[in-house]
Amino acid sequence: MRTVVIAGCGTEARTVADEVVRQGGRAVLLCKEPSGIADRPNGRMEVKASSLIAVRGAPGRMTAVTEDGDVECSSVIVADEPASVALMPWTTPLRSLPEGRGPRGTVVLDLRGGPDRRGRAHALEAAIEMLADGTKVVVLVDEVLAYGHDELLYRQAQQAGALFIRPLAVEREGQRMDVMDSISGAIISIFPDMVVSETAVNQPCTDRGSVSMGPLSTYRRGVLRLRANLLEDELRTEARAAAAIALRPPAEMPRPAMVDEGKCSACLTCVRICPFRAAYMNADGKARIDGDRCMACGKCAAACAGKAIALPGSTDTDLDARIVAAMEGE
Amino acid sequence: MNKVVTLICSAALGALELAKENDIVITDTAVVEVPCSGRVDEATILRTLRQGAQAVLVVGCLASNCRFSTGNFEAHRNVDEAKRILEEIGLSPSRVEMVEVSSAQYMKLVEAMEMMADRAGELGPIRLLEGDP
Amino acid sequence: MTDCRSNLQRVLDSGNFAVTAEIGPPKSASGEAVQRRARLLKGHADAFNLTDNQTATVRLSSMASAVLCMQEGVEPVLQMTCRDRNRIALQSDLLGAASLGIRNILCLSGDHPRFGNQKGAKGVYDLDPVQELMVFRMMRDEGKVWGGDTLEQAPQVFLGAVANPFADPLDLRAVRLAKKVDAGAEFVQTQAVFDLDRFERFMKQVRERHLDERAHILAGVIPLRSAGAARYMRDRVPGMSVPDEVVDRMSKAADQRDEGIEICLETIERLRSIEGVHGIHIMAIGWEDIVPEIVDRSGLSQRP
Amino acid sequence: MIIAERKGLDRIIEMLDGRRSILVAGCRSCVSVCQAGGEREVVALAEALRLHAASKGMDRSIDTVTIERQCEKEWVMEIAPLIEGKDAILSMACGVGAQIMQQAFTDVQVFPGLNTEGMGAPEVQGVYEERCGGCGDCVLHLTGGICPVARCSKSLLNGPCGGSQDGRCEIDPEKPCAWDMIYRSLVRLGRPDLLEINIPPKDWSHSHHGGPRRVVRKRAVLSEEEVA
Repeated sequence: MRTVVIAGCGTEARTVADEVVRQGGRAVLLCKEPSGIADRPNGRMEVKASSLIAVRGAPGRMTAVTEDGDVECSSVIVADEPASVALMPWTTPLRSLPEGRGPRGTVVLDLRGGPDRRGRAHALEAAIEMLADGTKVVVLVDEVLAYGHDELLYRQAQQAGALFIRPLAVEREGQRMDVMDSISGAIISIFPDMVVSETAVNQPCTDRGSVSMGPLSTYRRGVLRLRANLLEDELRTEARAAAAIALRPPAEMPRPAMVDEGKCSACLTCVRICPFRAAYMNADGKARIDGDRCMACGKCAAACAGKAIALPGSTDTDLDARIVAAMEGE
Repeated sequence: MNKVVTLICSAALGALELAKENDIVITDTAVVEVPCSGRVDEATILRTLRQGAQAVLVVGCLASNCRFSTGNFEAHRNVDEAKRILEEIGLSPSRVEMVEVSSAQYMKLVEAMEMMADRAGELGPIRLLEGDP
Repeated sequence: MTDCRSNLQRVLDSGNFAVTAEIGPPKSASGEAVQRRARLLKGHADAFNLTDNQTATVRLSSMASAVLCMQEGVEPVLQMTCRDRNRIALQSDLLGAASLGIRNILCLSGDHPRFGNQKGAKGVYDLDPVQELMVFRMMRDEGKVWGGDTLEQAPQVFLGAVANPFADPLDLRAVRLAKKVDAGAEFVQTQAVFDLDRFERFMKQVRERHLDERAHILAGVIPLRSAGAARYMRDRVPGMSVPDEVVDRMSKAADQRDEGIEICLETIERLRSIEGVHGIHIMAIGWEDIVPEIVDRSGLSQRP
Repeated sequence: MIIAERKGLDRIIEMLDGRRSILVAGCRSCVSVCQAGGEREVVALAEALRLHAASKGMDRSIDTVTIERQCEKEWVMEIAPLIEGKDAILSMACGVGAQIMQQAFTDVQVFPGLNTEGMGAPEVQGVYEERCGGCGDCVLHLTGGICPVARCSKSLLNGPCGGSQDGRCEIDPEKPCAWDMIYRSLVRLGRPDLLEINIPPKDWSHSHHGGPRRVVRKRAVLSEEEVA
């Protein structure tokens, strides 16, 4: 029987925990205030009053590191409220922006560092509606990445009176927000009644996981993510899908890329380009590839400035041999 | 001896199987599988030409749904680099090309292979020192 | 000591509204063109700038042109950029200029070699214009070269600087002018004024720092010959601010040349009313023969 | 780090004209990081040269090596056995490495494969920008941590000049105006007063203008006895 660790206390976590049990797995629910959740009599569901710190290992043989001890499991589902460590603690997540009826007074829409195109369009449409209601709207942007439909939105928002600022720095003092405009260097003080921001950084994975890496997927193989505040029926289907994927037997493991530390110049290229965040710098400042995350695509082997990374089975010599053989073959 | 080498990523290989199922015969092009098109760097392309290939085709997945999400961008940059190098040493950059297919677009792949075969025919072999025909 | 002040200094210090203009030395070994223009413009301005390899393009040197002007009885303003000479050459050329009777010296950084016909040249930039003023003032007031060696005779010069109120960041422009005045600038010629609102904002900051009491500020003007010239200046000349209204007026005008002069005269009229502006500097490089008409029609032809 | 850029291959081929046996020597230090002369570049260049030689029917052998740090005699001497029989060494290190290589192997001509562009840092991966002018008398404390010598096209110490517009340098809209950045940085650091002081003429004798520099770190210099 496979064990799935589920992090979170909300209805999402409990729904997916039940689903895991229903589909024949064993669920370990990590939840700080386990009020009202009884352990299942047949021991198939256990509740631990602690929270998830880290995950190790590859699908099928993972370890969920929690505040009080490790839990061996075959996969992990993260179902707690998305860690919306917002820029300002009291910001309102973009998703829950009130439709049209913003507060009277001033709203700051902080779109720096994300959201993705969809989120940006949603924010601008809300801004236009709020402006129509007489709310004053200030939009903070990194750069105006707009083309086609979005461009119209930006112009509409501007014509409706939104003030766009590309801030160099934003400081907060109590109710006052000082924004230094990057063009003129002037400091603009705003007293917002609401600050709306979206911390969903431009993830290649859509909310429902990456289209190529499978639904509910995250960067970490074997770790799935269930979105928060879903509607009733949406939650049921997502929970069912999450449990099914979590309980599926793990695919065979690709052989990860290997780093020759003697050749590594610590130039960080591999760390930057790895789509799976598998490359990182170890304590002695040399690159290392995390075997659990590496999907063996070989990008780092090609890009490494010092040719320090080799992908077993696809090294330069392997490729040469295959090329020569293929050319002489057919 | 095959005139064209096709370095094809494992996902796009499906398109090749589909072509074979539709009994399309692929002539005088050698197919080499790589884990992802992003694995192909400029040196590999140049070495392939030096092994006697007259043209090299790199096949990657469609831009948005590469199984490894950004492999084909790396491949594009490396193919462009190889083309620049060929130009600088006086050889025709059109000997190297990249194409993106989904595993369903077998016709697009076959056409690309035929195009490269034509180019190989036109450009002829690179006058090679060892075993130059 | 004879009154060794320059005519420009005399005009400015006596509170008159000064007029200076510019003569662009030719790309030629013959000084004839400079002398012809000097004869043409004599009496129409208090002093004439001789540009120093403008836009980093090789031309007859500013020093030689200055001497040629003096031979025609016309007072020059010698321009000395930091681009082409290190501090040894700058100080030695100052002594040379003073020995030849040149009094007005304009310190400026000089256009970067990339703009001119010597793009591969190594710009010197040993000093920057503020430092150039510090060095020249020390030579005049303390009779010493930079570093302390004494001169037998100190050069008697009237030191000038340039200012561009239309470059960014705006708040830094008055600060930088203050630095130049602290370093010894006695007169200042600004970039050409088309955007009067921005110029007035600049002058407000200048007055707040009382710079207009410590240095004479001459506002620059350029008569536009055509709408094309206006567009070129707006779009291609860095640090130049030409409002769209000016470009529109020029393109709609029946006779663009007259409209250009008209705009120039209106600008001069407004500039004369701005507190702290002690004169105008007419930059009509390549159209020098229009200067007399502009000076006359703006009522400034009676030079003191 | 030191930033460098590979010369055009046509230039390299021209330089190596007539040479039969070439060693391409890379460096694992700065030029690896700025993707100019690391092992990947060395391998790609060697392949390009071999392909070129093959296409021209030239009888030429090209070997490769990548040295830990080409500006260190001991590391360079490690490859002495590879120099045997070579009539050219193409150094893919910065100008320093190429010179140490020539100093170590005086009878084989060393050719520079890279153009060194100064001391700088990546703006983003693949884009390297000059940051330090090596003037030997640092003024960063006066300019909010932005070097006017290296990053202002006219190295003004009392900038900006009249050509700065929208934070851009007059000579190239791609280049930010150093003094515009200095102004912002000093405002952010709460030191706009530094913009008001006149920085006097700089003593350039500490820079290259005072002659090639020689830094002596006394604590590290071994005495005769120790070396003998």
